[in-house]
Amino acid sequence: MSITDSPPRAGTRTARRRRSSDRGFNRGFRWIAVGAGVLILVVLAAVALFLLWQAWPALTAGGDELAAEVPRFPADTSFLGYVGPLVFGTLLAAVLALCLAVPVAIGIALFISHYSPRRLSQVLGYLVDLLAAIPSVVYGLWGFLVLAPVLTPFWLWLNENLSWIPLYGGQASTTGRAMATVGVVLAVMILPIITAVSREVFLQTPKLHEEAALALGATRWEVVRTAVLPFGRSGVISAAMLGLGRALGETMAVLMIISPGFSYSLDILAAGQHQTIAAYIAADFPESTGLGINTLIAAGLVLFVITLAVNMTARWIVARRKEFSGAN
Amino acid sequence: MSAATASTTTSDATERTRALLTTADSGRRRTDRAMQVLIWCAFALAMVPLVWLLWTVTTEGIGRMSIDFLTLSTRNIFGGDPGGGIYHAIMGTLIITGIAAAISVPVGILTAIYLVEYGKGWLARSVTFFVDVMTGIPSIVAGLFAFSLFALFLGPSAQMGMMGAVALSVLMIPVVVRSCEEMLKLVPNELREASYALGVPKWLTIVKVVLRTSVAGLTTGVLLSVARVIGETAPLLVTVGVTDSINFNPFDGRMMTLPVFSYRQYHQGYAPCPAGESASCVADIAFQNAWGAALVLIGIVLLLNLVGRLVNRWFSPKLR
Amino acid sequence: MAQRIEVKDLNIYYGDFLAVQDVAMTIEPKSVTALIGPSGCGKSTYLRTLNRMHEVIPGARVEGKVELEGVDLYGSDVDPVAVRRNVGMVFQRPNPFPTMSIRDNVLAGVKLNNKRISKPDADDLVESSLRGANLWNEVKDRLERPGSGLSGGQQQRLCIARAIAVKPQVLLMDEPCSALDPISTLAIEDLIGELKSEYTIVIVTHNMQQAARVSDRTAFFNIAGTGKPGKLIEMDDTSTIFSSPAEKSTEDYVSGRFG
Amino acid sequence: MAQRIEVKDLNIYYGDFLAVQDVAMTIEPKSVTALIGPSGCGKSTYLRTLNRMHEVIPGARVEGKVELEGVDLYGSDVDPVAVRRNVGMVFQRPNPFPTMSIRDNVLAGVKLNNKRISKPDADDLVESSLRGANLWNEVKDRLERPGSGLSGGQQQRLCIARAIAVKPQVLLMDEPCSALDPISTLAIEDLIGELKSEYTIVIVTHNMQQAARVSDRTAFFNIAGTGKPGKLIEMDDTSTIFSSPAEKSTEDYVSGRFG
Amino acid sequence: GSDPEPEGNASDTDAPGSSETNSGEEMGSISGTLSGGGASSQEAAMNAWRAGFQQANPDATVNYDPVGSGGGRTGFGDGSYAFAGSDAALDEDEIAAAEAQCGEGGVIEFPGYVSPVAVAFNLDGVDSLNMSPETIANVFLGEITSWDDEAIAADNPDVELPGTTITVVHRSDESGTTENFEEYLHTVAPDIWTAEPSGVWPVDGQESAQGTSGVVGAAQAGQGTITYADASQVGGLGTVAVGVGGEFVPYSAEAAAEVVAQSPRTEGTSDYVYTIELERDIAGTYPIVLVSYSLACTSYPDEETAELVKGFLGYVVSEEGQQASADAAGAAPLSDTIREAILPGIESISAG
Ligand SMILES: Nc1ncnc2c1ncn2[C@@H]1O[C@H](COP(=O)(O)OP(=O)(O)OP(=O)(O)O)[C@@H](O)[C@H]1O
Ligand SMILES: Nc1ncnc2c1ncn2[C@@H]1O[C@H](COP(=O)(O)OP(=O)(O)OP(=O)(O)O)[C@@H](O)[C@H]1O
Ligand SMILES: [Mg+2]
Ligand SMILES: [Mg+2]
Repeated sequence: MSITDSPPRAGTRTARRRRSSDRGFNRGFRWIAVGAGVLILVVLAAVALFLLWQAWPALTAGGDELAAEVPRFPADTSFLGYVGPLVFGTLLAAVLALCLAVPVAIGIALFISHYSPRRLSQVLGYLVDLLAAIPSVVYGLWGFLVLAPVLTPFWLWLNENLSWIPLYGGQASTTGRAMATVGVVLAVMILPIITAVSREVFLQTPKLHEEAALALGATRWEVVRTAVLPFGRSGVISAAMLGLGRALGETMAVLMIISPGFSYSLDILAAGQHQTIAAYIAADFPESTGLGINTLIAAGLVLFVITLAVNMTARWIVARRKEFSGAN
Repeated sequence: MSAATASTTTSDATERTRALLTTADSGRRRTDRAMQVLIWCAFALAMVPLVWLLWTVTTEGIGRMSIDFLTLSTRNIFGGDPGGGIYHAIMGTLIITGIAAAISVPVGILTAIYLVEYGKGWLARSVTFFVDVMTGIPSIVAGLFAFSLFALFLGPSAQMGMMGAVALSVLMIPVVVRSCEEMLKLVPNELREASYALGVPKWLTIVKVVLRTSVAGLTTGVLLSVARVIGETAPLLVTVGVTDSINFNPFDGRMMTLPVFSYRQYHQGYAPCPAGESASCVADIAFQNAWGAALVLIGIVLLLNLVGRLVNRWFSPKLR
Repeated sequence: MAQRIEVKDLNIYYGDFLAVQDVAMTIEPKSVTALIGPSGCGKSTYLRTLNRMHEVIPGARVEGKVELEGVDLYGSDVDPVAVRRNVGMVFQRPNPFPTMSIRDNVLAGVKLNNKRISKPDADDLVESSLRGANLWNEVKDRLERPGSGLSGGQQQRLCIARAIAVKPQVLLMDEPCSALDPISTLAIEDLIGELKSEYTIVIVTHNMQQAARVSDRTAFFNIAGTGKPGKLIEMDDTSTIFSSPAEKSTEDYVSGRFG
Repeated sequence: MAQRIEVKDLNIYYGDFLAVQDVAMTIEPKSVTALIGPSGCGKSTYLRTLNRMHEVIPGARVEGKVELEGVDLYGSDVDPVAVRRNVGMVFQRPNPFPTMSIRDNVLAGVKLNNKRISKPDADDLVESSLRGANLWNEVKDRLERPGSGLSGGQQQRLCIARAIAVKPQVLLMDEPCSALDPISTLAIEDLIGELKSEYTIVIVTHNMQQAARVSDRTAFFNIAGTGKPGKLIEMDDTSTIFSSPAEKSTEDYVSGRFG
Repeated sequence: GSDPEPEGNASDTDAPGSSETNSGEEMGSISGTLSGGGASSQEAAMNAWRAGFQQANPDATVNYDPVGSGGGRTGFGDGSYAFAGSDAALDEDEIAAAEAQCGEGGVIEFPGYVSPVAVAFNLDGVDSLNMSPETIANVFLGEITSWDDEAIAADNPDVELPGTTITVVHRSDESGTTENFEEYLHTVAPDIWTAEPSGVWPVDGQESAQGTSGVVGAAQAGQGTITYADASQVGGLGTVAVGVGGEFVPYSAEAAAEVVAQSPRTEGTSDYVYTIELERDIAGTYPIVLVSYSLACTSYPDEETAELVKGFLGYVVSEEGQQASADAAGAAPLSDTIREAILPGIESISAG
């Protein structure tokens, strides 16, 4: 036989023998894997450097110079005063989308993991995953041509009857091309990501904990509340962060739907109030030259920093209650 | 075995027990029901946009479907001419996404392997963290980055499929890493230990046991990531440009992709038809083309998912 | 609080698979009943039918009757949620809720029924339950720490405290000591000895010595082979089972000749 | 093929936690050595140091010597992969590779190592290993079926066949029967009896009866409490351990007074 | 590398609507790939030109990236585009940069694409309105907020105007169309429209949308909306007849061509740079036009590119090419006078 066919005492020698080629492969494979990880860091560093390098002229130029060279740059302000409304708009869009999507996504995830009949749930999970595969241009087209007109009467109604709520104030758009519509479309876009991750997390809830709750006399919803949701908490937060990342960076759909403006207004039904950084870059990049491009990329850098901050916050939130996490 | 129910059991005790066991707390029952309904509603609610969107795309796009539409390019097609097709865009999408996948999938899976099988300490922590950060890079920034990167070496006039693929890779890698990491974590440690105990080195264990066992999950992850980038528009406009001719070479010249095609067609808007609507001049042909391309794109993604399902079935652990 | 359980003609299925066949037994109040038998003979399965936890598993179902003080638990008007509140359960692996503090773990079951329990009441309940589970002295200074920070034995006693906090009539335990070290095991066995003055206790164990030490009556289950249903071979006073059982297989099993 | 193992001054750590302290023992070739002791005393941990599986766990390390026929397994020039090929292991829960057929499972040690083996050689190896594991007759007609379709006992024997197919010198088994029904358990115990004519076998078991039935020598481990290290209390011929052990704690344990 | 393949599209050539090209035999010999980019306003016309040119020269491929005028000028300046389209004429700095790139021969610049910009609105039952320049400025400023405002009613005695609120929809992206429209308003109503034209809409808080299709779509979606857009794109929207020289002129390609023909050439530019100063008040002409320029060099490093640019731009300004863009994009054809003035520049393109 071709395997270790060794006389009695030779086995020890086998144990001793260094199989250098094996070890070489082992180490080689390890370094390839490490290399892939490092490559990611390098790429990210390169992206960050690229942003910084391209943004530098805009960051160092004075407000007057920028106002003279960059068409949309308002007079008498600094770079921060200029990106402020954009940051506000970006966050507003992302928060709106998140507020709409997270509860629904948790609902769907629970539905698939704990409520729907087993057979059905796979098919349903697949269907929701499909939403993730629809290109953002299509979302843009649909949001602009189909959804906005349908939502308009509803927005007008909200504006008319609930305008005392800060969000619904202002002069509602008659074409539906307002932040509220963007929020809805973004919510639909990030729904599948959040759902997919949450679903997996909920499915991982240890049977032990669910049964513990059941044995205490909990109804199905109470099982979900006492065992499933707390266990999935950090997973749902990461899922939401993934969704948030997508919402923050979404370009085409926002670009095609929103009617932009640069203000700190909360009136999400009004036109011409908000703009997100990503859409802004895409909108103005074609006509920009020189310092204008630098300014746009500086805005991109700000978005990058926001993403970084959001992720750090999420990690912090998860870590803060680490000792109560389901991983123990 | 014990005797039958002792006659000492008073019917009183029975009644008390019955009362205990049959009085459902109506408030809690109601909450339970309400939550059930709510969760069903959440699901139904999510189905609305999905079905609506698919319906819109299908009804608007189905009219353009024909052999010509799928096998011709729009070269020399202009105005309200209803001829031509999207073959060039289909090929561009397949080639560019294919290259992006060829770059991202190995890097992503290797990184996931690193994180799950080797990773510890600050390097692993920072890779995890920055992968999260990467998921938030706006696609246009990825495009600009790839453009500048190539411009450093090839000058600013370079536009080619490869650049677009690099831009898409920047967007795709984090998705691959994230999903594959989860999938690899699901492989039971038992199997790794079983393999080690047979005297199999770690790398072979990873390749032949861990990867092999999680193939199904990995396919899902890869498909998710492909779906994430196949619909990108903004970075491709910057890096790959547009063309209406067929180009199979990702290292030279522009290429068209379906999302870009769709976007550009939408942008062209109505065509003036001087002699009124006729067979050779359709005023809203550009919109029809845009929806048609979107439908084909969704079809491609569906097809990929279907293939993925088959791969899953083929490779998934067999239980009987 | 303890109550008698009467099981009649019970067949237990997983889908089409008959896991346990034709069990009939009476479980006396204020006593400890031990279920022993080789692995796979259906002890856990049977135990879980006593508080309708069995039906939680998809496809699982039972035929026959389980009567608590004459009320059939599987009667159509009986609410499984109420059954589980009255028949508590402790599992093989300690399973405190990892996201809750020790205090909240104890109160978990109570809060389901009575959300508005006053703070002093809650404090009293936490103390009495933890005392009942012999854990009070060890944790009284760290009630707000996560329950998962305790040792295995402490976690298991926390689970017992959680179970008795809802004041059940019956307490089911499925190999409660199998994951514990000997010191914790002794602590739990002592606890069982104390609890039986108030509760009807049913305990599954693999450990013959444990069965001999803690139980008043013992039921021996056996199985003819994989795929065959488990059966109740005999049930008697513990001393009888361990000294002079009626069946040959029981004798073989308790004397360690197989299993 | 059997070989002697000599363990000297072995301390086993998980990170900073000393799990097993100061073990010294000699394991004789062509015999069955049983490790018994309460849960958590470090039996599995110790067993896994005998084929360097311990170090697979992040942060885990050992101090001391484990000598296989005089060669220290932890010597700097020794390749852990080669050690594991010479010291096979069978786990508590049967773990055949779910993606492989029965035949491929048996050949896993060969195939996963990218070794080339001719078809007739492979067929021979599969047959001899499965015969060795007492499984050949049951599966010879369905070698291409997935291994996970077998019953628990069959799966465990498949794992044993897989382990002996790489022709190790020593076979370690960590509670190989604890997940099995009594009939499968008997089959595996018979198998162990046969295998000992060719291999050095070390088996961890919770089941005193099993230890008494299958082993030639028995080592008793104990632990003073959670967080304390486990220790080897005594080791002797099985009959001595079960009839007249030197230590009081051993006697208490084997007679079922605790654990 | 290989060029984009012209084959595989043989059947396209006889697709209906594109088969009437029959350029001279001498043109059929041009081959190679030519890449340009710039103003997206030219995209539809460019498609027609490229198609016409490629049909005449089956071995040639022309690409045009609709990246926007800014991108086009930048690309032309740094040499990524052999030719470019721009909605605004090059300023002095850009001329200098382009000249440095092109070499001694200098730059060619001419208005290859002229298109009327319609003021379009969506008002049930109304498909044409008259508006004076001042009214237009006030409407777009948001000063006039209702469709039955006196200022509108005064010019439209025969039309029944509803009291719908006016919703202005402007371009959200920076664009040549916007700049042109602003320029028009600033010229004809300087007291009302005081903002300097810049390509960026100066009024805050109004509805807007991206691109021409965007504004048209948005205008169609709402009631009482008004916008400005390339006239060929306004679809079913109503349009405004603009007050000029005391009369109201509806948009038409001819009226737009007229204003270009009658406006003077900018003075002081080099020979091959033909830019115009639009006169916005010539009676009988349609004053709101988008003049989009084509940019090229007089000399290129290699023969092939030179031949391609020369051939392609020659086709663009030819009568046939202008007719093609008129058909496909509703463009106003160049007058013969202007063509005469431009052709020498194109003829002079050479390699070296
Ligand atoms: N969820 C399940 N689905 C299907 N069959 C099951 C399930 N759980 C247990 N079984 C089967 O039911 C039978 C009895 O299992 P059970 O767990 O009750 O045995 P047990 O006596 O508790 O064994 P152990 O001592 O190992 O805990 C076994 O044949 C087992 O395979
Ligand atoms: N991966 C690990 N990391 C840290 N500590 C561990 C790990 N595995 C086991 N331990 C600890 O080491 C000690 C010995 O554990 P081990 O599993 O060896 O006990 P055992 O005797 O095999 O118990 P059992 O009979 O339950 O299998 C225990 O205190 C355990 O908590
Ligand atoms: Mg059990
Ligand atoms: Mg163990």
